[in-house]
Amino acid sequence: AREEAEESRVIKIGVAGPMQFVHGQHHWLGAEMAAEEINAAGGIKVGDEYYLVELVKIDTNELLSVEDATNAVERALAQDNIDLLVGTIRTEAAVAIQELMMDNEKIFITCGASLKQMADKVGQDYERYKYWFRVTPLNGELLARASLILLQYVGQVMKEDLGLEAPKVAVVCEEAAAGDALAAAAQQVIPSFGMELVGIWRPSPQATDMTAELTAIRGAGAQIIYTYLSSAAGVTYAKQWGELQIPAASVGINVESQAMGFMEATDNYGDFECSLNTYALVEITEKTVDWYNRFTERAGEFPTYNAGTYDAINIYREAVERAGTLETDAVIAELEQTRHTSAAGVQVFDENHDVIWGPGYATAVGTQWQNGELKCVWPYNWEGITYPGTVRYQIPPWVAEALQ
Amino acid sequence: MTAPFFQVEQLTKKFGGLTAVNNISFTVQPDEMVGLIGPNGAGKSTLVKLIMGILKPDRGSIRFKGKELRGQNPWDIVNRGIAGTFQNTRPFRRLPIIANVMVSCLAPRGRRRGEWVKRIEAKARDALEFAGISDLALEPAAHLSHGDLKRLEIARAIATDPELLILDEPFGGLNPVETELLAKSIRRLHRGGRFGRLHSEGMAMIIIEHKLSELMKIVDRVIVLHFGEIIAAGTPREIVKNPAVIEAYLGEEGA
Amino acid sequence: MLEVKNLTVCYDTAMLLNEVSLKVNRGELVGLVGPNGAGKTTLMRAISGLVLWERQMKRGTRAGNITLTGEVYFQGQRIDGLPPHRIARMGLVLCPERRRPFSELSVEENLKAGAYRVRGRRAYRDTLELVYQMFPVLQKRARQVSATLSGGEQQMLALGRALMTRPVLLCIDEPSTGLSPLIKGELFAKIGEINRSGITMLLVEQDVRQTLAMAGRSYILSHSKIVAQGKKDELMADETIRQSYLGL
Amino acid sequence: MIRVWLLRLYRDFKGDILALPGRTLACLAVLALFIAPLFIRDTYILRIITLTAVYAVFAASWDLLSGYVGQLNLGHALFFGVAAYTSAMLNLHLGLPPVLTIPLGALAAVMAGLVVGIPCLRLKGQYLSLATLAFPIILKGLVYLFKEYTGGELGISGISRLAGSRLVECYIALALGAVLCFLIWKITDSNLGLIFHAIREDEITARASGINTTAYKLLAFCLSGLFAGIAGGFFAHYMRLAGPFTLDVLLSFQAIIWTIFGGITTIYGSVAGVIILFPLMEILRAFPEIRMLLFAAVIVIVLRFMPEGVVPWFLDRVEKECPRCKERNAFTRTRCRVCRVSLSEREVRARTTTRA
Amino acid sequence: MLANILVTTLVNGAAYAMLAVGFSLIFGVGRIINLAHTAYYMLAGYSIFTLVRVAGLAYVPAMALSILLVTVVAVLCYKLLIDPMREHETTVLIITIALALVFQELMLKYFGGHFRSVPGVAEGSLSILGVQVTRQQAITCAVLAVILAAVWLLLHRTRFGLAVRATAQDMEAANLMGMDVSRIATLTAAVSAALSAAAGALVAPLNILEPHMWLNPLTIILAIIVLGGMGSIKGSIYGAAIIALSESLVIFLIPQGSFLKGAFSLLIMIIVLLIRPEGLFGVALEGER
Ligand SMILES: Nc1ncnc2c1ncn2[C@@H]1O[C@H](COP(=O)(O)OP(=O)(O)OP(=O)(O)O)[C@@H](O)[C@H]1O
Ligand SMILES: Nc1ncnc2c1ncn2[C@@H]1O[C@H](COP(=O)(O)OP(=O)(O)OP(=O)(O)O)[C@@H](O)[C@H]1O
Ligand SMILES: [Mg+2]
Ligand SMILES: [Mg+2]
Repeated sequence: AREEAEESRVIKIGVAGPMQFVHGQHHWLGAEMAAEEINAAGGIKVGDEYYLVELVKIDTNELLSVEDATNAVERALAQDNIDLLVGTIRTEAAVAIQELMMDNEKIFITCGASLKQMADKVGQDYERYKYWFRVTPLNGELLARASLILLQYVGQVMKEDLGLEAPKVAVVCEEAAAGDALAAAAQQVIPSFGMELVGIWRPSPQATDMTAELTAIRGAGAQIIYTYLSSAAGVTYAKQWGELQIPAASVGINVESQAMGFMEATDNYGDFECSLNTYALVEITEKTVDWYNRFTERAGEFPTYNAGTYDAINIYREAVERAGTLETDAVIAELEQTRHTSAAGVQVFDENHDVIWGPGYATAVGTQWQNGELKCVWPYNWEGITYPGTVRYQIPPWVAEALQ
Repeated sequence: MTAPFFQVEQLTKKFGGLTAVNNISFTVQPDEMVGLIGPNGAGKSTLVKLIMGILKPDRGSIRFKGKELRGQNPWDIVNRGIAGTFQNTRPFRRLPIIANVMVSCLAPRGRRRGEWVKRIEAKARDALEFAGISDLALEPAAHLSHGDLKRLEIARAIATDPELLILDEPFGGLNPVETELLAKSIRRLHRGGRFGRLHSEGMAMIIIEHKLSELMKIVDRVIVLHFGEIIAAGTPREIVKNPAVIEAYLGEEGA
Repeated sequence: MLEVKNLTVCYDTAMLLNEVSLKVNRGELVGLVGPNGAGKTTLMRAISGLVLWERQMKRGTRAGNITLTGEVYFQGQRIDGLPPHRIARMGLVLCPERRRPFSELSVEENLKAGAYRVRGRRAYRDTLELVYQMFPVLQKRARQVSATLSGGEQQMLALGRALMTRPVLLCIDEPSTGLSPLIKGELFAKIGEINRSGITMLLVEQDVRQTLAMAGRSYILSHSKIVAQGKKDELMADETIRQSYLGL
Repeated sequence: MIRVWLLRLYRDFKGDILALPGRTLACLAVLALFIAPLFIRDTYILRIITLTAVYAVFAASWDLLSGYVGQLNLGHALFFGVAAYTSAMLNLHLGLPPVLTIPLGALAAVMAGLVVGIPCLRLKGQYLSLATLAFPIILKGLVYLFKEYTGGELGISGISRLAGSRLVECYIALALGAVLCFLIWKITDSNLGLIFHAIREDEITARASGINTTAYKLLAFCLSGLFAGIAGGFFAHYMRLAGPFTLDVLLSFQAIIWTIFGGITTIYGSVAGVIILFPLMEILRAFPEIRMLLFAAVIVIVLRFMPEGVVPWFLDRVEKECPRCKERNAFTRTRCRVCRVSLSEREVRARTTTRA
Repeated sequence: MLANILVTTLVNGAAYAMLAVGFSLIFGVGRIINLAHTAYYMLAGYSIFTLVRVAGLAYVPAMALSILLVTVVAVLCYKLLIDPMREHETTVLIITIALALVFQELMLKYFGGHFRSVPGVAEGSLSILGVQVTRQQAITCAVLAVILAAVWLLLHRTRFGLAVRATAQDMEAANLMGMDVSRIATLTAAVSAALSAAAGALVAPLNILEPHMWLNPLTIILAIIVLGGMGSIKGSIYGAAIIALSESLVIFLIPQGSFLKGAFSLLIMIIVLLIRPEGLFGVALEGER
């Protein structure tokens, strides 16, 4: 009987991701760090009982098969009886898993997929979709806004340093759901930034070669390339961009450039690539530097937005502790009240259960590879924010040379 | 004057620089059995393929019972009532022999007389019996010997219930005993002797063959092709004496 | 030169050859006749190693359930069990039934393929000349894709190709099918000539009269068995054989 | 009357099914599949059973087109995807219930069959296979292009469920799967099936036999599309999502893998392939790191020793073919159950001259 | 613009042709659809990566060693797995898919799902007709020309080539001519794999290394082969050029639709096939009986 009691005092958290890949590994490492910390502190306090956290690793294989991903999650639901699911990355799979979790009325905190429509559903059909939350990254629309501000900043630097009147911008935006928002926003906003749009390229996320696009961009006379690349194409792009010495600064979102192995993957040609990021080794909050270092040490990798599982689990812990019960509705009510300071900023959910962006909340950061080191370059005097440790954006030397 | 039963007019087929069939015209009557001979490469098989719609002629026309066949699909031609066997046998290798023949019976023409699906197998068996390979009915065609394949080809053709049957070297690969027997059956088929339940009327035939001794016994008329052109036509007796034919085709001893 | 002892070949449940024994001496021209489906082709394939090769290709399936027992000797060496290309290299060459040209290759390439084993350009040229002389049509069609040849032309090609290998013992399976009487007559004359030039031959033919006349000795195969053998006169002497197998 | 009928049924059952181990086993397996869900409350296992049934139809429809008609289709997911999208759109935008959307989706797949079939009529062999590979990829391009309608990368989600509970859905799938697979098998067993065989074996000969190969090939594309389409529509409603992944190259390859693993040109082989391989993939979740590796290795090794597929290999062990009448017999018999000929003796094949 | 399109077509076409020619060899001549072909390409990439980055070898010996290694692996696979199945065309298809998956998973297991880059022969870029291309691309073009010439000579000017083509037509007859068909087939498989590995050495440095990198080029080379006509080396070149051109056109003329380049080039393939069902340089034996 004692044993049973022991056993019942466990909260099972499913961590879903493509575990063979960096994404899934970050999901898992983030969750593992959180679980270890929580368990070391005695567990999650529900009422006056302590519950230990037990993680269930769900290898969704989602990059290859969506159906396989849903099977894996269903298995975790039915056979491992998970109470909470965190993770997922590929949009298609995330949507399918969202439906599945809602069918099962279990809480699902997304860390990885940025699709805005997932949150919109909460607004449209609260009763069905209320179990869903997102911690990282920002949703597509916010990412677009943030990255455009990053672009504006880089444009500013180019104008100042090189004396350009109206920098010409080419947009390279992956053909993916999140990319649509960016492409649309870029088209509207870029002229208002005092820049000139010279063309939009929408390569497939599966593209294995970008020389044609890059040659076309060079032909269009671009001086800045604004990117949204979330897949392997980002590596190809950056490598060929450097190797072909395209005379245009590259800025935007290039998810792969957030990884530590980016320099190696691009044969160092990816140097000076600049991308929006979730974490950086600057003091976003007082937790950031410490956590960033611990994660890096443990993973041998910089944390990416997928490591948000760490925050997700902690947010959940806080909500459960505040609620004093594991009863789902109560936990959701508390989750909605979340105000959690994490390594990425202050996490607050909006009415659609999506993470809020802005000064004082999670801001996202801009990072740039500068001579082989990943530096934080933004926010740089944005809305009065400059996180301690931030450096100025550097124009790639060959670009500066070509444009002078 | 009514249109001839089967008529080929000025048919020409070129392969690159080579004219395989050159301006050929002839007719066949419904009760006729015509032999088509000529040296190797004379264009006989090409002519058959043209008639059967497998190759498209460059020029000329083929008329069957007053209807133009040129440009028709092979299966339309078969369903009009012309069936042919080919020099190179190509059976449905993995299907049993009986199934090979049943396919012909399943063609719209094979079913013409309102026969039911159930009788198809019986019909196919009749055709096999005619060709003399009914004891192998259940063997896959891949197992057949060369001679038996030729027989299968004949069974396949007659199972479509044709009015004009074109046989391309039906005796190839048969020994003299078998040749004689098959020749007799073909003759019977032509005369309208009932074979099984399939036929009450005889059919017109065009036979291509190099085994002259047998051919000459059964045909009414012989057409001789050389370099794609008709060099002689007439009764078997006339033909074997024709010096042009002897020179091009028969050789001294063949005559 | 060639000796087949008690050769039995079974394909799954069917027995295609039943204890067949046969002998071909150096320089001989031996005929092999029999009704359709008797097993002549199978015998040729077994001698040239194709039956075992087929077994190897189809292993793991029911069609690959082939058994071959008995012994085959060629020039004193046991060859059953050897792969076909080794047998061919020893000089035992089969000119297969149904001609089997390399269909997408040109006539000339086909002949060149026949000379695969022949070393030296001279030897190749000479044999090619010989073949072209024998079948002038082939020279005319040298560049044509062999699948588009007429039936008779293909038959000539197959023979020519077999000759290109410079065989010691040439097995020919039904060479006269599809040939016009003129060419056929010439062909038999040539076969005799080739034989006299020192190439031993095993000839499977449907034209029984011709075969028996040409061959020194002949075998009659029926029902998977050798039912009779001997010189023309000996065979003709037996009334039952003459009527039921030879039809003469 | 009823008794006679029942007696007849029993006799047929005994003669045609119990006499052959393969058929007995198949019946048992189907029976087990139908009974099992009653005792299983685990939604995960129900899900696996459901998807197995759906994929069985999908694989069988591939076999119909590729195994029987020989039109080796490397892009079979096209039919699946077209039907999934159509069903999803009809359901979401017009609010039609699944009973209507699935047939309509299948109809769309039939149209897709025509669209693919017509250009493919002229192509042969490997050219055809590789051309068919292109179609789903092209369609995927269109899906991204018209994302207002197709939802682009996300697909169409939020469509209605098939039935209230997983168990009911499972039974619908099982019933549908059993009926459709049986139907496909019946088609291949009919005269139509014979014509399909003929077209595969030799198209030119089939034409010379008076078969309108064009029409029949198109028919095959449509039929195959129909069945794959039903599977696709069902799948969409079950997953409640139709996305570009329903057009994946790997999904097409799956159908091929299943079928060939089970035994091509048999229908029951493809069904067995799914029943073995799909759950196997789930069982292998126990080894997440090397799951795909094991899966691929199993296929390679099994096919290495059973090149014609698992089912034919198995049947060859437990059943013997009568050398004379070609009927199949249980391996235990010594005499053929139909013609009584001894099963162990070798038949001398050749015949005497006097025939015709 | 025109120069851009042409040069891009040229360099990308060369990379594609490089991948396609080996495939074409075993496909057209051995009648095997070897879907693991690009997996060999991947293996070569990883092998070079390991030898250079981990073992510290220089590029050229690493490349040679890798080609050798991959060829050995491929020949083993051929001998053990594909050769015994040759009678069963569809089974070969599946075995090759499964093989590709095995390689993919092995790479995934040992190298993880990280993206890496293969070092190339030469770094940096140069300008052709005012268009910047990487040195590696230029070298690929040059080597491709040499390889194509070599393969063509091998097939059409040597006894071995004749034997290879004859074997493709009729194995049984080839046997009777004294050709060792199984050795010839093995050698064909080896040459094909070596070409694929050579592509790994030349083309992989242009792209990046990851365990799924075999799938995408696969569809492209299939399209190229079909376009060009089975087994025709000349066809592979033209096919590659057409595919590369159609891709470049999409990217330069409708940049917004860059993602359609794959679909568009496949559409082109289908259109060409409708006009010439046997591909541009395939042999059509119409009405062969
Ligand atoms: N597709 C083709 N391309 C080029 N030449 C061809 C083609 N088809 C046939 N030929 C040539 O046309 C000529 C006529 O061939 P055909 O098959 O009609 O001859 P045939 O009279 O049937 O001869 P045989 O009695 O030897 O069978 C031959 O010389 C052949 O080589
Ligand atoms: N793979 C096989 N399985 C079973 N039976 C076969 C197989 N191959 C051939 N047979 C049978 O074996 C017998 C011998 O065939 P074979 O080809 O040797 O005859 P043949 O004497 O050459 O006849 P033909 O004169 O017609 O060429 C035939 O009856 C044939 O049906
Ligand atoms: Mg002819
Ligand atoms: Mg024979």
